[in-house]
Amino acid sequence: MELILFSLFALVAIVCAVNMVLQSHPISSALSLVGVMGSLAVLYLLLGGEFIAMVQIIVYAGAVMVLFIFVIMLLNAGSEEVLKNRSLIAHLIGVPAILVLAGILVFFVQRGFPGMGNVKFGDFDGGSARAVGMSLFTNYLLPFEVTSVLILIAIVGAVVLARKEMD
Amino acid sequence: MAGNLPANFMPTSADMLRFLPETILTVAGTLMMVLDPLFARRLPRMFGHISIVAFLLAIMAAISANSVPGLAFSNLIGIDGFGTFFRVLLLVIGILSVLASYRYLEREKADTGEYHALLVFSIVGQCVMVTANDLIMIFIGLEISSIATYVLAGYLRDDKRNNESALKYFLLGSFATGFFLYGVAIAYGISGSTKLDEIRIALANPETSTMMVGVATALMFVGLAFKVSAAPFQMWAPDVYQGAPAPVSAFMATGPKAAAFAIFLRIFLTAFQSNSDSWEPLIWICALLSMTIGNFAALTQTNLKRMLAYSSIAHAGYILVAIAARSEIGTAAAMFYLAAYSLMNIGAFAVIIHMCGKGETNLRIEDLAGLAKRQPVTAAMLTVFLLSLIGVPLTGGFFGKFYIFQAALQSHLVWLTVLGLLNSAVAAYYYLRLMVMMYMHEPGEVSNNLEPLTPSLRAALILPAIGTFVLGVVPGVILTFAQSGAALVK
Amino acid sequence: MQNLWIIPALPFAGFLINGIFGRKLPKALVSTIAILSVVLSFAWVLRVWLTAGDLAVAPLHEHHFTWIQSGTFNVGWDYMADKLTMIMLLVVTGIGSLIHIYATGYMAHEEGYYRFFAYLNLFMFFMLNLVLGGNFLLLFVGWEGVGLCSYLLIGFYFVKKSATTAGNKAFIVNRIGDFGFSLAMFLIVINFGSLDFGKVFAAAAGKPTGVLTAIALLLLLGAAGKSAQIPLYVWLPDAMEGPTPVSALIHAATMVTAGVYMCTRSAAIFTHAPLAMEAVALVGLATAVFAATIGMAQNDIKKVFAYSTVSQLGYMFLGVGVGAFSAGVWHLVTHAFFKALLFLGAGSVIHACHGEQDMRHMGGLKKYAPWTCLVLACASLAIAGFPGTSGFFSKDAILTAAYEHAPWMFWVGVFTAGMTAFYVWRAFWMTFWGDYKGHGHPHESPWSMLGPLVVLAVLSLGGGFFFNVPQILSGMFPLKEAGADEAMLMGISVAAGLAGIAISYFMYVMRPELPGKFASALGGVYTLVYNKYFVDEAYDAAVVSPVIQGSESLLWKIVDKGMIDGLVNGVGSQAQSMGGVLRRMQSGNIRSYATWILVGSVLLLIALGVSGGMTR
Amino acid sequence: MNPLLQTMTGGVPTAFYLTLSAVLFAIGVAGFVLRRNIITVFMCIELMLNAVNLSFVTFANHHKQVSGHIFTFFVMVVAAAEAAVGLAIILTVFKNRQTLNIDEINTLKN
Amino acid sequence: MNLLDLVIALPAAGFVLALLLPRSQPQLSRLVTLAFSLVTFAVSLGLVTGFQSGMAGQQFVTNFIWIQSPEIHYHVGIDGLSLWLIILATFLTPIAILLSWNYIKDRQKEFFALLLLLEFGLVGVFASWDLFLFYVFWEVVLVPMYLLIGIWGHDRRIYAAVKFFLYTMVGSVLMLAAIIFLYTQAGTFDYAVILEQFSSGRISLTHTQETLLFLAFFLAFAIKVPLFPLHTWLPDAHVEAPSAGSLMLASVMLKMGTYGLVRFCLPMFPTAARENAGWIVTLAIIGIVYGALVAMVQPNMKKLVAYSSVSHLGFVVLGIFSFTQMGLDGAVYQMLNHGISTGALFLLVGFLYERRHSLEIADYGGVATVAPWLSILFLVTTLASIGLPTLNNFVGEFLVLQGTAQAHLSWTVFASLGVILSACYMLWMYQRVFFGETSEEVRHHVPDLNMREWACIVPLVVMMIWMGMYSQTFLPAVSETNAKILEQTRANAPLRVAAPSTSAGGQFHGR
Repeated sequence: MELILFSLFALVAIVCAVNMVLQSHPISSALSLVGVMGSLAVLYLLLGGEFIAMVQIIVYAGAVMVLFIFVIMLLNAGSEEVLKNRSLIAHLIGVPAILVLAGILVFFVQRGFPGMGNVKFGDFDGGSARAVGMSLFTNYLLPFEVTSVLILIAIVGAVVLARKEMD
Repeated sequence: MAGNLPANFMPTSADMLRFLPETILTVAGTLMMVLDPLFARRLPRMFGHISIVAFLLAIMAAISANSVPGLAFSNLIGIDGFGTFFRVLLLVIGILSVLASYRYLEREKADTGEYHALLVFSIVGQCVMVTANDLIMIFIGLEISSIATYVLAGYLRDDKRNNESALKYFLLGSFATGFFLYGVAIAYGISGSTKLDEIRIALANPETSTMMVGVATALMFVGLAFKVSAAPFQMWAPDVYQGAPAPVSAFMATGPKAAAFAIFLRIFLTAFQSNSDSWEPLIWICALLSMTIGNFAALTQTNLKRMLAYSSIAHAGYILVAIAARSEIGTAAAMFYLAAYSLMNIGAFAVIIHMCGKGETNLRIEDLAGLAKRQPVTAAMLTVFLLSLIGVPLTGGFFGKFYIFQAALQSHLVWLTVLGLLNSAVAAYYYLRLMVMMYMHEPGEVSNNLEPLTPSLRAALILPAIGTFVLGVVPGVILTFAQSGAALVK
Repeated sequence: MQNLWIIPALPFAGFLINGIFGRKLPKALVSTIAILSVVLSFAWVLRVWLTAGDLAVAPLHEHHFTWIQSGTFNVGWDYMADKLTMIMLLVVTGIGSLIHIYATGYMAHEEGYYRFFAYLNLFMFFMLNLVLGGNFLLLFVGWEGVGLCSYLLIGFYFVKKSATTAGNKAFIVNRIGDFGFSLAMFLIVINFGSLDFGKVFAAAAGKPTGVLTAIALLLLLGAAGKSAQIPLYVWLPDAMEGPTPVSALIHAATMVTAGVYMCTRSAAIFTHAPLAMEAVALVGLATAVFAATIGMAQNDIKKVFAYSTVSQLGYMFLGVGVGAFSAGVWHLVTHAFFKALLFLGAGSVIHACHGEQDMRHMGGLKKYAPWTCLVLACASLAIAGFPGTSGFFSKDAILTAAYEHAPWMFWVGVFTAGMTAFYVWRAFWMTFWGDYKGHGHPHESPWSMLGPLVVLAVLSLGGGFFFNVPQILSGMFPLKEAGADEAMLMGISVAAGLAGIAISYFMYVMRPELPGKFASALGGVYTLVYNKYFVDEAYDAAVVSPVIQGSESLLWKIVDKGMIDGLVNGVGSQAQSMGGVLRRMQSGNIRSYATWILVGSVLLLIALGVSGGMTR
Repeated sequence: MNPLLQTMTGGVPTAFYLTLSAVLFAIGVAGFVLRRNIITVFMCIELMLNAVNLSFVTFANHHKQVSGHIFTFFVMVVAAAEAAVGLAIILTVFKNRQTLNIDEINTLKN
Repeated sequence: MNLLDLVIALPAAGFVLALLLPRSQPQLSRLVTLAFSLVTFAVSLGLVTGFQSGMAGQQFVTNFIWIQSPEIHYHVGIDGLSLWLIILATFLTPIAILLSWNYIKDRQKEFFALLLLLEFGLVGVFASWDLFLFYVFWEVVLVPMYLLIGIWGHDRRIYAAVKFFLYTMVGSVLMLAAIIFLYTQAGTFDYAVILEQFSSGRISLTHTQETLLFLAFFLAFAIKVPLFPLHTWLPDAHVEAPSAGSLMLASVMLKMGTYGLVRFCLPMFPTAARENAGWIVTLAIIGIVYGALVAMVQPNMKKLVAYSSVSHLGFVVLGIFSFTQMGLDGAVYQMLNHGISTGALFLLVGFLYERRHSLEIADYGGVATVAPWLSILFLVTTLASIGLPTLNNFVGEFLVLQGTAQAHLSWTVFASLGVILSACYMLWMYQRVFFGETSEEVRHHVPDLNMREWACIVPLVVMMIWMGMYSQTFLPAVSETNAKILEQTRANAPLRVAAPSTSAGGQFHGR
């Protein structure tokens, strides 16, 4: 049952991901990325990360991707067929390198953790909103506060860069 | 432990003290944001002053915090000599960058409020990095510093070079961060913790698969090597430094780099010490590559900023030599060298800021021609920095190099030492080209109609120069501190 | 204490005064200072000679200060004087004074009068050092010093390129000789641990012959340089570029005989190195013949006497070589008399003919310059070995010794004697007989010049009687009792001399057209001799130009500029080009940068992951 | 041991999750290197981050710890912040060059 | 703060002071620097009077810790070897300043200040007894000379300056590596201590290590000397440098190399030194002959003198590596001689250049007619440099050759050729410059010496005669030190060989 769910959404995720890379138009890429995120959210659930799953949907698939799509619209970025490729290296060396990367990463993660048990749904509830919130406001108070600086910078930065030229 | 509250989550006053410098800076930054709409027109220089004051306060805070070393905020950060050393260094860098920025911002008519706020914030991030004891803190600090720097790099938003530099830095930076993060994930997977000390213990445990340790090391190495612009991950640096506003380049070449090296040292000498035998050769290679590529590429440069970018790559190589030594003295050497390097680098950039003119039009080496005749002081200062970069005795650069290679030799890295020293001989050539230009050519029109040194820039020149000499003549002052700090990295 | 140091000190003082203030001083004062300094030192020599008791038993020694001291080795500034020294001193100071006097007249109208006398005094100083030196190094000081002065005086007319070139030639050729000399000194120090004459000669007997031979041969090289022996004689003829008094003093009477003096001084070494002795004799003999033949074909009066000097020096070496040191020294002395006279006479002749030196443009001078003619006759008789003249005794002594050593040497010597007589008298006839072929009106020289000539004439005639060197030196070199056939040998040599005179008279007075005929008849041989066997040209082609060419084109242009600098700059350009390669990698394209990062990380992953996998 | 055998006992082998994350990461990298539209490239970065998040959550599950989730949470925050700034940068670039082709942003070079 | 420290400090103080002077009146800077250099010289004479002959160790020692860890001492002191070299430096600096009195037109204050900085470095090099300190001064010397050549030099000055800098740099970085390596072995930079450890066998190096260290030091010194074939920077540097620069460069800086050889290479690495003596001496001899031959065909006076320096310093190296008392004494004495006579040559060439603005021999001729005193002094100098007895060089050359002869007669035979050749090129140049017809330009542009120039040249000529006639003033101190050094070369050698490579040697393996 779990395996089926996993395989299903894993498949979806991979397909969307590949699609996102292959799609020529940014909008479709963005949509497929949303797909990836969605399926990942499900997997998070399977892994017992309810809170994360929610955040994934709301923040990521929701806010962030909307922002992306908004920008794409704003710049009405067309499909990139017209764009000509200027980097041979990326293709000559890049492609094989990527394949090797994928290969060794998969190899490593499979070989690297011998005897890691199975993921059984429900035998880990540490990902509940309560648990997460609890540790966020106790042990991880500092990073939580510090992120506010991060956000602030992000705002300032966006404003500085994107606002219309004054005077 | 999900659910029931841990006993020690309430921040104690000690915790607060240990985090005081960052707090001060954050407050100052926020204050500036508040004041910006009010005073941006009337008192553009005010923000610079505020940040300098903030930095000075932060320095005091950092020093006083060092009097009560220890972990804080449930072991997420730890105050030790090492961290304090870098904190103070970063704050000094901050002050110098601000000094170097005044005139530039005026010239470019850029708004000062956000600029200084971002500068302050990015230093907050770096301070977090250097004091962090937990990969989460490191990651967040890294991102704060990086994002702020991305924005600063593209600060003059109508300048094509700025945009491009920002974009390149941003994309490649995030790309590298991705690798770093994956490495963190795997480290977490192996050890079940993100705390450096716990990771260290877990990795030392013979059960753990050294293969995955290797993978984690490799991935994090990629991220860090990118941040310190070490070969083969150095390619972004020249473009970004060239494109960014000169003061920002000065800052980028020193602040984030120093912080990145700090965590580099921390992570590799604490968390990943168990497999140091396997990564030491890689550092060896990267060090050699960085020195060689940096120096040889710099030989043919005509653009001052670009040349300094390459030289900073080479200097990263020297520091990697110290890391490859994997000893306390090596760490101390790296710390000392970073201090010396930051001073002379900011100084050199300050000269560029002074002479580059509006829109950074005069960046060719030829534009230095005859500077010594028109503005002897400026030329003399630049000479000091160049000699220090070459590594001529009685300058900080020399003693730093000397100390690094001494560490290397004590770890029996004979050939790395010899090659490194030969490299520094090569480097002498392109630094000399600048001196040749300043002293041995007749003034060109650039140096002829050069504006006089503004007080702020004068300070930004003289302070590093003094520092360079102090580090060269009486290195003891910093050295002892660096050594004590190095002892604490565990 | 005899204060020997005063002897060289006086001329040195003269040198300083004239050298520094001379330009301001009036000529009269300059010359008085110069002459006085030399005459006084001559006087001092006499005083020493008279008061010093028996030098053969107790030579004088004076240590003034330590000059060089390194480890156990040290060299003092020591003067020593035994009989040999005294003879040399007398000759040097005596003839020196005469020539100084003569020069006042001869140089009266020259530029740089003061300079001339300063140099002359300096020369005296060094020459006296050479003679007085109590060790090889001090001798070497004088040795090089006189070389310097001869360089300066040959190039006295420094506007003339030929003069300065001749000066350089003299100095450099001498340097080649000194090369040998210094090597000899090194060997001496290695083997004797000292350079003091006393120590060295005392220990000489005990040393292996091989070492002594090597030392002696090297010394011979040095002597050959200084005393113009084959193969290093080439500088002396050119040295005639200098003013005539210089030729007389330096290149006839004193300096060139230094070689002989040095060999005699080192007799102790030579006598234990028979091979070297043989070499000395052969070199001497060869030079004697060789130079004499050249002398017969020269037309420049000074050149004639120059070659005759070379040849006569060969005689002295012959004497030394065959073991008759005292005879050699004797000839040195007498030769000093008559050759100085010959040169000074020649000078007076040249003076008479307004600087003309080519004998073909002279002739018939005996009625214009009778005194000159007379004194030159005396000199020519002496050099021809006319019985009773000084030259007769000394030459005879040498020849006898040569005969005892090896008869064939005697015969060659005699033949040379004949040639000598011939060319000297040839010169005499060509100058004074016949009628004047030069320009202007020849005139007799002033008495300041003639005075010394007369004195020298007396000496060269009678010098042999009251200057019996072998007697004086008997303490050092015991006399051999006269051999049975000495009278016969004497006769032969005299005959040869007379024959030479006769032939020359026949050819140049009775049948003046003969010489031309001979020349054309001999043809090739004549041109060969006339051109001094093309030795200079040969040296030039074989040594000088190759060295200069080689240094210029090969060493400097190719090795230095091409190879070494080329290499250095090559390295530089290589570095630059490597930088260029790196530039091209820096394409500015984000994706290629990303690719490099990717590649790097893949490599790292493999390296670390796999190496990790290996370990566990 | 054999994953299939694990499935018999129920649940999904952790290795599967990790593999998935590895694959997604690789795809993200591939996109970054191969795509030429800046925005797409940026999205690839987001994909990489997501892949990493998956690993974190998986490990959290494996270690039965919350810290993995915390980390993921912060990664998301950072990603959001980066998105804001990144897109702003992209905007300025587009304003100045009217292009989104990453290959045409190469004026800075030797 | 003893006299020696004063001698080191004064030039530095002068340097700073001169820089602070107002740019407006350069004459002032001239006077100040001259005053400082003269005072320095006067003080340095105090070293001579205070120097106790008979004790070979260092004197006027100051030794305190400069940097705690790594422990670096400010340890200065002099012995017979350094004493005279220091005097040479302090003696020539005022002359160099006087020489440039009117010659330097622009940026005078910097020029004269740099001369003082140079003096500071030079004195320091000769006084240092701490390897680190030595290296510091060694590099400090580099900068002012680089600037002197590069700023006030002639047409190809930049090429020459950079070449000079890089050549020296390459050598010295390797030396730095060696110094640091020694530190890792000895745990100190204090030379005295290191030597002590060597002789007591507490440091023991493997054969390879010793050889490599020796070569590292040797290369640095050989480049400075310069030893054939590392000499090509010298002609360029000399030709392009201003006269004062050439003067200091030839007279004092080149001695840094030979000094280093005697001071460091021999005592520390005797075995390696003796083993490598063969090819080093060969190079030295090649240098002697080669330098002389190339000098012979130079059309440019300074180049000629430069190549002659290559030849002369060949003698010095030869003497050093003869490992004999006489050879060593001669070598050291020859350093001083070369300093005086070649210095004088550059001085006089400088005079000529100031008059005729040309260094080409061909542009001269007949100078003797118009400037008799100049030509006489030039002659004396020429004679000194070709080793005429009673002038200084003779004593040195004689001792060197004598010493070498005691080691290997064959070496002497070849080296002595240099003596012949030196006469050739010097006299030939003298003839072409001073003799012959006087051209119009020369007649008009070449007056005789003026008072300032007299003041410059006379001291040097006096020294030539003094050192030639009475070497006892200088040699005893030198000999004592050399005897000690030779002693060390003998003492250390066997110990090293004896040291059990398993126990002690084993733990010092670098990779």
